[in-house]
Amino acid sequence: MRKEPMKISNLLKKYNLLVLLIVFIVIASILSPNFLAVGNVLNLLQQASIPGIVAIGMTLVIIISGIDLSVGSVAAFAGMISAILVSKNVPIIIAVLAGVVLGAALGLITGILIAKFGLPDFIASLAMMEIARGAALLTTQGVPVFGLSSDFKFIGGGFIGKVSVSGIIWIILTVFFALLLKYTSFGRSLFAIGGNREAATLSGIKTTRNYAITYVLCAALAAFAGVLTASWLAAGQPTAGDGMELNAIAASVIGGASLSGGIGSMLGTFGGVFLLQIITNIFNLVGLASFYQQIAKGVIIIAALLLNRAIDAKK
Amino acid sequence: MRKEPMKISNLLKKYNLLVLLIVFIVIASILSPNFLAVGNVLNLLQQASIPGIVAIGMTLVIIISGIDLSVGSVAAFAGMISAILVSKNVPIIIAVLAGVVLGAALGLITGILIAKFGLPDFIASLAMMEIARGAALLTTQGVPVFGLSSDFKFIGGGFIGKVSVSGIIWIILTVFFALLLKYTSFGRSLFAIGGNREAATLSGIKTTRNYAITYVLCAALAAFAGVLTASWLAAGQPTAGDGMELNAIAASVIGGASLSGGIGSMLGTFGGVFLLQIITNIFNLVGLASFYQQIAKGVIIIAALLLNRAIDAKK
Amino acid sequence: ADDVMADYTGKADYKIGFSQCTLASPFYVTMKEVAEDYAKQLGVDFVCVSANDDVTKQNNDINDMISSGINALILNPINAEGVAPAIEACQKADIPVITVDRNVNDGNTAYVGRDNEEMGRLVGEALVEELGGKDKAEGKILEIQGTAGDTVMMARRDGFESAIAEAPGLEVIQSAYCDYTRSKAVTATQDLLQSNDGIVAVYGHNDDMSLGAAQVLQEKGVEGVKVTGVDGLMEAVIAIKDGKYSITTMNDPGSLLKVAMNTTLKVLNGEDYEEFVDAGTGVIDSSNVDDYVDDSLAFAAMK
Amino acid sequence: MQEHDNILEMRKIDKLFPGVKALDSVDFSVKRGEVHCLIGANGAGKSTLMKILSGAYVEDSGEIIFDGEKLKPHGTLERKKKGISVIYQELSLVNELTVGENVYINNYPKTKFGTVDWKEVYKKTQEIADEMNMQIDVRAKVSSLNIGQRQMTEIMKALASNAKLIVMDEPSSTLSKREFETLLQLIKDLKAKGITLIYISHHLEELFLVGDRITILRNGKFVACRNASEINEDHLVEYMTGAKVSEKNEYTEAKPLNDEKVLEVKGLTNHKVRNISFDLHKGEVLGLYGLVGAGRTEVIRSIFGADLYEKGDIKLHGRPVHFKHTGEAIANKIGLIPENRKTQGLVQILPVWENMTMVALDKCKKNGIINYGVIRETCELYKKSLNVKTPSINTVIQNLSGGNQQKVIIAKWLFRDCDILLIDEPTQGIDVMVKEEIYKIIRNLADEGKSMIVVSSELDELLRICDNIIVMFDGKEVMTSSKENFNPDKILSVSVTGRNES
Ligand SMILES: Nc1ncnc2c1ncn2[C@@H]1O[C@H](COP(=O)(O)OP(=O)(O)OP(=O)(O)O)[C@@H](O)[C@H]1O
Ligand SMILES: Nc1ncnc2c1ncn2[C@@H]1O[C@H](COP(=O)(O)OP(=O)(O)OP(=O)(O)O)[C@@H](O)[C@H]1O
Ligand SMILES: O[C@@H]1[C@@H](O)[C@H](O)OC[C@H]1O
Ligand SMILES: [Mg+2]
Ligand SMILES: [Mg+2]
Repeated sequence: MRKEPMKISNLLKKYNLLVLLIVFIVIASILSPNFLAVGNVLNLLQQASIPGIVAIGMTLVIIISGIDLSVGSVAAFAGMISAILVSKNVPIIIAVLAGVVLGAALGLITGILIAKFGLPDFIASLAMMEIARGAALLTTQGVPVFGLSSDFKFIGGGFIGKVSVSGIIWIILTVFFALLLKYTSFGRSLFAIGGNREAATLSGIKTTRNYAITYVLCAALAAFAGVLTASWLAAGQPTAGDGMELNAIAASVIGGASLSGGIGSMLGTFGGVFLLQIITNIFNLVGLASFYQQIAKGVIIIAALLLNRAIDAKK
Repeated sequence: MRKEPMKISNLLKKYNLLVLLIVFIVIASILSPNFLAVGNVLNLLQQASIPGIVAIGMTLVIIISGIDLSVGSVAAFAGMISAILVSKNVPIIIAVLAGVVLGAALGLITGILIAKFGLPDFIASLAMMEIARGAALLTTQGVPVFGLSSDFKFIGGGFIGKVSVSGIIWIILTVFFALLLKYTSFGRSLFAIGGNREAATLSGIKTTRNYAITYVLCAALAAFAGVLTASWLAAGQPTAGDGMELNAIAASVIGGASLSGGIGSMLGTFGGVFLLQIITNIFNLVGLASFYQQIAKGVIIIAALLLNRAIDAKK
Repeated sequence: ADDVMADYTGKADYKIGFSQCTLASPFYVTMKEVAEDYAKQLGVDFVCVSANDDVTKQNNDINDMISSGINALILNPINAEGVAPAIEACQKADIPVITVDRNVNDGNTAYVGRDNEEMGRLVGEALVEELGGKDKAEGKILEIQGTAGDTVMMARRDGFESAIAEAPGLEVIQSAYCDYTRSKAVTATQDLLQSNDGIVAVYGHNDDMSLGAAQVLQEKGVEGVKVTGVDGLMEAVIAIKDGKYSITTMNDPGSLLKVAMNTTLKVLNGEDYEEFVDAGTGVIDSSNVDDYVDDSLAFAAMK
Repeated sequence: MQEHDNILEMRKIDKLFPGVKALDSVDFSVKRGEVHCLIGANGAGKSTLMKILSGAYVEDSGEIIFDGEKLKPHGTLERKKKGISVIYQELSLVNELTVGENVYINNYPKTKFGTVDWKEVYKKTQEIADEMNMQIDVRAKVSSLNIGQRQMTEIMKALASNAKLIVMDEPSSTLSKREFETLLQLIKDLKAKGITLIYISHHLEELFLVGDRITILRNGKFVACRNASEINEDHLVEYMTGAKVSEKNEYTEAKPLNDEKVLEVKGLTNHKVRNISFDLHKGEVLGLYGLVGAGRTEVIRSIFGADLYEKGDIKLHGRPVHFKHTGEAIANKIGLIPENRKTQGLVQILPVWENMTMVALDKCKKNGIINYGVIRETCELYKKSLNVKTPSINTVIQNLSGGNQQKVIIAKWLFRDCDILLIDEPTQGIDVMVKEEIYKIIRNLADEGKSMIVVSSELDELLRICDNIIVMFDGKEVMTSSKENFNPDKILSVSVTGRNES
């Protein structure tokens, strides 16, 4: 009687991705003996961390059945602001916060335009993408900011032992948001909003507010990722983050999120980000030429989703 | 009793965009006396024609409640193939057809993945975007194809009198697809599929087939636009068409299409494309610096949609 | 090269348009900024539009600028043929086109640029020396590539590889295309270090990417790898001074634009002008780095 | 001879869904020209059988003979062409398209160039409408129609495709009495045209008005087929449940109302209703009756804070309130069970437990975070006490039958423990047995001192459970009647005419 099919079905869902991941890892380690080297795995963790943090926010947005195309340029803008502040010797913590708060503010604007004024997610965030990119370039007329203090490098480019700090941050944020989704009313409300916004409203959920907050979270996480990028590269790059949004959306969907809303998980997204990163990594390891990389990436994304469906159908 | 509320409401819908367009044209001509010069208007028609042709296909896809991110790279790939064939002295008509057929074939793959295998539109077309871009670059290892015969220039870069051939083609295609949507069973079925796919299936409409055909049409139009680009520039450019998809989606939505499907019009999209083109044109005419252009473009898109809603609410 | 650098003094009352291929790199941004300042100084009307690496947009931009009544166009084309229609339109409108940085195949009045193959070769030769000369040098060199199909990339690659070919002990490993951007170079370097032993040097098609590679090497605690690049980016020059970077070649974008403006005004005024100006280059390494350090600049200035 | 009399024979039909045997060797036959009723409890398999008939689902085994011809398992289009037309429970119209267009969807009259002949589309639609005496604007978008008009559109669609057999799956569940009368007339007209009909409904009394024969399904199995004239409601219920009906449910006794006013509404006016005033007492069940469109939903939505209102004073326990958001109403122990289960009441893709706890998640917390142990206990409790039929509380709610979905919604608000419940159409599409259970729940709540406003288009239901009934017409309150004076005929006529002359 005390069966818990919910948990089992969750496991199965995760298991799809797990199958995929294992298939990939096996192929990768056959193709390149270096793949499973500790150094490379830590490498992967570090590389995946920044897109991973963006994907956390994107998953939240996808759960409420939204989409946010502005993450890449918000990241760039926030990274620029932090870098400029650091270069002006503002205390690092304040510089970092300033970037994140700026991102949150932009997210609030996008969120309000969508949740309150009813603009389509796609277009409102597309417009914000243009605005934030223009603003990022404008801060320094397009010139990167470099020569940042080495203290600033710690969060984005530092290591604790051999493990990258940003990788650790990514894991912590994943766990945090997984718990938030599972154990708080706010978290549960996102699934209700994404599943049926009207029903959620009639259940007393502050849908407009929570919808906007989700955009704030997404943009703040993107901004934080942008700050980490600036820290990692020891330079603020106004053109950073191009194409980040598509990567984050793909990772969420590969991780099981549904673009029609109401479905998505942090663990799945974590796996999705890893999977995408493995693809590039393994191509680089085996020395596949660039053009083939793009083709292969497309093919693999399709294959992954088809495999996913095939496994689903088996159940 | 013989009231015709449908037609009136249609007029009103068009009228929204008309209001917007008029507002823009007035502002533009105040800002720059050159704006309404015949030369500039013809210029605009020519500039808008290629994104306009892409937007026609995108509107079809949006009507069935899909989305196609691959148009830009399909355009580039098709353009490359046509250019290569022209450079090898293949007859022009065959070279053009080859590009379009190639595009159609890619569209068929995307369409089948979505309609038959149920992959999400966003991700399937994203994967195709990667594949087609990689393929476009691969054809010549990324090097543009130059030195095309001047005959080839006619369709994309030629003029009849002072009017650009591609502009004329755009207008013809717009009218053709407007009629297709209004007067054929296939056209009507797209609205049914986008509005309520289940109802459409239950009414005996071949939803899977028509869904896939729509992707074929969209990709073929994108490919044709890519061929026109190659013709216009007298060169195949493997990196052409970057960002084309977002522009086309924005134009469709500004033109009244709904990303949730079932709504969209060729005339609206025509206006939407024009509006977006005017924005860049007028900025260039008045010499607004590049970074501000992006910001202003974002702000204007938002303003346009808000204005649109405000007019709607008034009704 | 002194007169190349001299500021133009002729009177001017013109509107000059500058169509820049992109602003996505400090190199291009510096071109724009120098041009704007210099135009102000000269009192000419000046507009710069970026095509964001989109050939279609570049053509449209130029057509729009023609509509807005420019007298001359300075053009940094995305590639040699892609702007042919716009150049034709300029010719019809009697607007002289002065290409800068990159050239077009046809239809321009003058070209102000540099020899990118030479830059690559200079780096290659200097690197071979650093590694002990043609006969002794051995090991793998990681070549971090710019943008696919780009003429600048190909020239820098060919020049460099022709110099390296002289030293039989050296082997070049090419990275995936990193589009001249640092973050992509970092990831590529990380991955390539995993699968390759015996790397003795890195050559990037620009300094921005090489700096990214240098950072990875430092993080991984790999020592003794020579890092080289192209552009004379000040960040790289300072790194040379600090002993973290080995070689770069100059590619001062500011001087390019000043010369291009000068040439443009000469054309407009009907004065004599050179149809091809090579703005020159030169190696910076630890031996001469002190002459070039100036952190008020983004790029080392030609001396 | 006998054989040829049957226009349709379905033999030994099996259909298995993951975990559910929806149809188990079902036999079903329909005579040419009759109106054949198909009944059974929620989840008995009625809709599934009809979807197999239309080709929307493919049977696992069994055969279908229509008009003397054995049908191959093929798609909806071919069956339509053969003359089978199904009007689904969830109507399948495209909202953004016009009536005419929906009628001729995929079947357009064409010009000689092969293009859609729009003039003809509307002309022919109008002809059908006129022939059937339907008042409908053939050029109106479906999204602007009410439920009755939508149903008419579906019927026209069937007629346009020259249907020989039309299936109506619960056409009456969302119709008001008056709209039902229209439907009844339509069915007679259709029958007169020689069209065979299959009619599904949970309103047993209707079956005797429309039907010639009745087939009963239970748990996916065929139970019986009887002439309507030879059978009564009690028999039907017996067939449906498999048990003898204990006793006919009686109206509850009128009882004096508690003096305590929990809710006072004065002059409520919004976009739809004008000047509505009433008091709700502790332990009272107040009914709102009227035609569909009278504005009843708008009254309770405004009270609940789901819609804005322009004017009016609302007092809760004597204290003025004006809720701007549903959350405020809920915080004040008011709940609302909306009229549309699917689109308003539930989040279809979420599991039973999540829907059940959606308004009272705070009660499932320990130390500020959600405790899944509490959730499980609570949900199991309600599952048992309300007799919710679901494999597990983790089952996704869209897999439950309508009646069980409705019980989950009720559980959701019971768990919230509201003082005042606003209930909109509590038994739409729900079988007779579950209906009784729901009535019992409502009466028990009233006995516990909870107050309720019940909106319903079924007068019988209000007469049974309410202490007072307000009749609305066109946004206005036209009559109030208390239990001791309930007069069904009077209420009905007032609701139709809007005049209360006495
Ligand atoms: N698509 C489906 N997937 C899984 N189970 C289904 C599906 N459709 C129906 N069922 C199940 O099959 C059984 C029969 O359902 P059906 O809809 O035919 O019942 P019904 O008699 O029409 O009930 P109601 O009176 O509530 O409409 C139910 O248990 C239902 O949950
Ligand atoms: N979602 C909808 N789409 C189209 N028409 C609708 C919709 N909801 C309600 N209507 C129609 O609008 C009118 C007003 O219905 P409304 O629900 O406001 O009134 P009501 O008195 O509460 O009726 P009900 O008996 O349904 O509770 C009705 O004709 C109804 O059919
Ligand atoms: O620095 C690079 C520059 O030298 C070259 O011309 O193009 C790409 C730039 O980023
Ligand atoms: Mg049913
Ligand atoms: Mg209602």
